[in-house]
Amino acid sequence: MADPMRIRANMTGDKVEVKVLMAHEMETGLRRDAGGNAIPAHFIRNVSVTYGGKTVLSAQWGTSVSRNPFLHFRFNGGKPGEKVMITWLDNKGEKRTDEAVIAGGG
Amino acid sequence: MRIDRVLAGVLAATLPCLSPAQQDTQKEIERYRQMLQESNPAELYEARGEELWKTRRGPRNASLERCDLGLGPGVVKGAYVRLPRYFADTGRVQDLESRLATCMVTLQGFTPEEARRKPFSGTGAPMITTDPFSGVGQRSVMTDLVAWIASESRGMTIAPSVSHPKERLAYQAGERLFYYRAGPYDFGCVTCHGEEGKRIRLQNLPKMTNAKDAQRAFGTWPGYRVSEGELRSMQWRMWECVRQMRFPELEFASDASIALITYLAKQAEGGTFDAPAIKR
Amino acid sequence: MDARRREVLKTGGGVLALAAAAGIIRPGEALAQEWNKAAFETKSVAETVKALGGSGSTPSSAIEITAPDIAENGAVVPIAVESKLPRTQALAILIEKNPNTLSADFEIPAGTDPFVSTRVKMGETSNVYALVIADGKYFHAVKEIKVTIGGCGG
Amino acid sequence: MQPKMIPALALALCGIWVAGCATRPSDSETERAVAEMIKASFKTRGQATVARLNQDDAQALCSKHAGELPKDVSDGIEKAQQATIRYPSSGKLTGDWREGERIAQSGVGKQFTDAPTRPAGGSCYNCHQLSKQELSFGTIGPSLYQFGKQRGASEAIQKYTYGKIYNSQASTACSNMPRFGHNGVLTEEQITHLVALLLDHDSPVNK
Repeated sequence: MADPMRIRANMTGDKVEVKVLMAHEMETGLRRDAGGNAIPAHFIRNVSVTYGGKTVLSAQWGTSVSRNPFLHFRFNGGKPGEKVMITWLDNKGEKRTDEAVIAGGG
Repeated sequence: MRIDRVLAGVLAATLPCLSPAQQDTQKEIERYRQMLQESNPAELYEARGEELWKTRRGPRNASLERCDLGLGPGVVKGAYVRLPRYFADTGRVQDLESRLATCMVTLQGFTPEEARRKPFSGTGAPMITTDPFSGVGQRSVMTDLVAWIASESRGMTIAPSVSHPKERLAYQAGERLFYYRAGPYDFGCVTCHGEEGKRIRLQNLPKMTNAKDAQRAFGTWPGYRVSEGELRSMQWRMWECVRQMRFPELEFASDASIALITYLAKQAEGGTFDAPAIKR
Repeated sequence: MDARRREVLKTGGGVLALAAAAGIIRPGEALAQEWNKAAFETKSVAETVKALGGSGSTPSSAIEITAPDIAENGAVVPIAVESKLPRTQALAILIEKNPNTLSADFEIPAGTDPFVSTRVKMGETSNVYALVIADGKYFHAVKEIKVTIGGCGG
Repeated sequence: MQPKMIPALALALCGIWVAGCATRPSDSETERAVAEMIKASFKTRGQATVARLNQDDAQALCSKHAGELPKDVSDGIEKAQQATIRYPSSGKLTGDWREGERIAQSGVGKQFTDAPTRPAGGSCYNCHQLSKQELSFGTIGPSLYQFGKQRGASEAIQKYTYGKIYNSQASTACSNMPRFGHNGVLTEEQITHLVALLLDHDSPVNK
């Protein structure tokens, strides 16, 4: 099973600042192993972030997003103590959903 | 943008020593390294390692929570910066990785071979996918544990133990090995790490006999290497340097590897530990 | 993941991608699993713009790309894109010389800042494009990022 | 380590290990431990055999005198290494700079992860600046930019350059630079291409 994401969601002013790290190979499909065999592509294709049941970001990715992907964005209207939920889905159908509580900012 | 750069080049040309192109390159590489600091995937490994420490594994279905890393059974906080050290139960000087292998044997019931089978995680670099211990995308329990245990010494002072005669012997042997030149390229550790302010390509090389350099180097391993998309341990660092020195393979947790690490830890004494870091 | 969704994905590629390519739909919550296969297989900036539903794009100084001029390693190149264009709906990162041009495509719903920061792989020195869809129109900014050779035994 | 630092360091260590100075391992004890480690801690893998750890005279002397090379030892090494240089039987010392640039860029060769059949590179950019275009160069060795422009390409210079690449220690005992020809890393022909890269008027090194 896929590993949990590391999510940081913090209020900065009236915005929620979200930083997330995902554990994923992001294998391009273009590399070969030591035996010369192609290593099959394995990568996250979809990411969606929801808050209060509403999508605040959705992304489609190709194979050139770096291994163990990092994503940083901001949205308005979030409140400390509420949850941000993030889901990724890869090309092999593996899926992972994690959530984080929004921390109050200074 | 081109024109700006040319202009900047003309201005920089009035400065001595470094050519403008060199100055720009160094400055931008520094900026790149700064940008990487924003987020370090080592966290993902640390989280797994913390779980694995508590996970019952092996023939004895036991966790590592009673493992003695030198500060008493189960003490993880601050353990990394006091290693390598002499352990009476094994009669050996051990670094973190060889010690974890010991605990996997004594507590979890693995054979010594099993405990050392896959010390490094699968590599993102096709160049070295031939590593027999791992394959692409494979994980290493050892590496994950190392990530977490090292992170539990973050901010602490590097203070390896050097009071036992065997610790001193390891230090002195490590120093000799550091200067040992051999192989088809005549390399030794000292070839790349004996002078101040040098680089391979654009990668800065620490001079290991210079305390500040050694502190920075030792204090930032283990590290997440973006070039390979993997977390790398100090044992791996030794293994990989030795491979590039064109030597035969340095065995994981071998006495030579531990002697070298002991030497480096002692050179870095007094530095602040800040790992797992993120690196090229 | 369950078999039903896998089935949806398998068949979904074509129709949804076509619809998206034609600019008929923009994926919202209901279509969160859509993946525009055609766009991710493009080999040039012009093709990518087309596959994302545009007929071309206009350079804009209201788009800012924050990235290093020189990357020490191509496996991880930090790139942030910010759009100051009103009604920004989507941001995409394109790497001209990669085997496939399109790297990532972000939908920006109302209420979300038109800003994303991520890390991409670059096979070699290349122009990087930030493509922005704002108020239904296509704009871009471009920046060259040099990728350097590193290491010792390579 | 600098030569003068060794006694100072020993004193410093004694200072730290106050109680322990008497029980510090002796040199011979350390030597035995190192010999044991060289034997037990490495294993043959692919082309990188354990035999590679056996030092030749130059390697042994350079390891022993690291940082404090006495003049007689240095002279002895240079004389012995000079005698190893073999110039190409064809008499042609310079080849194609384009090939040379490719060889200079490549850092592969002789690692246990390299295919033994694949020719080794010269790793030149790892340590030297050569052309102006390549920003990613090392600084362990001196910049060789405009090497030929400054020296010309007379036969004497060609011979010197070839010899330097073939066996760097013929002129600088214990140089950090591998003895590419002597140790069989690069072929005669590869070395002539590198000579061309350094000396050819059209080479990017001399632009």
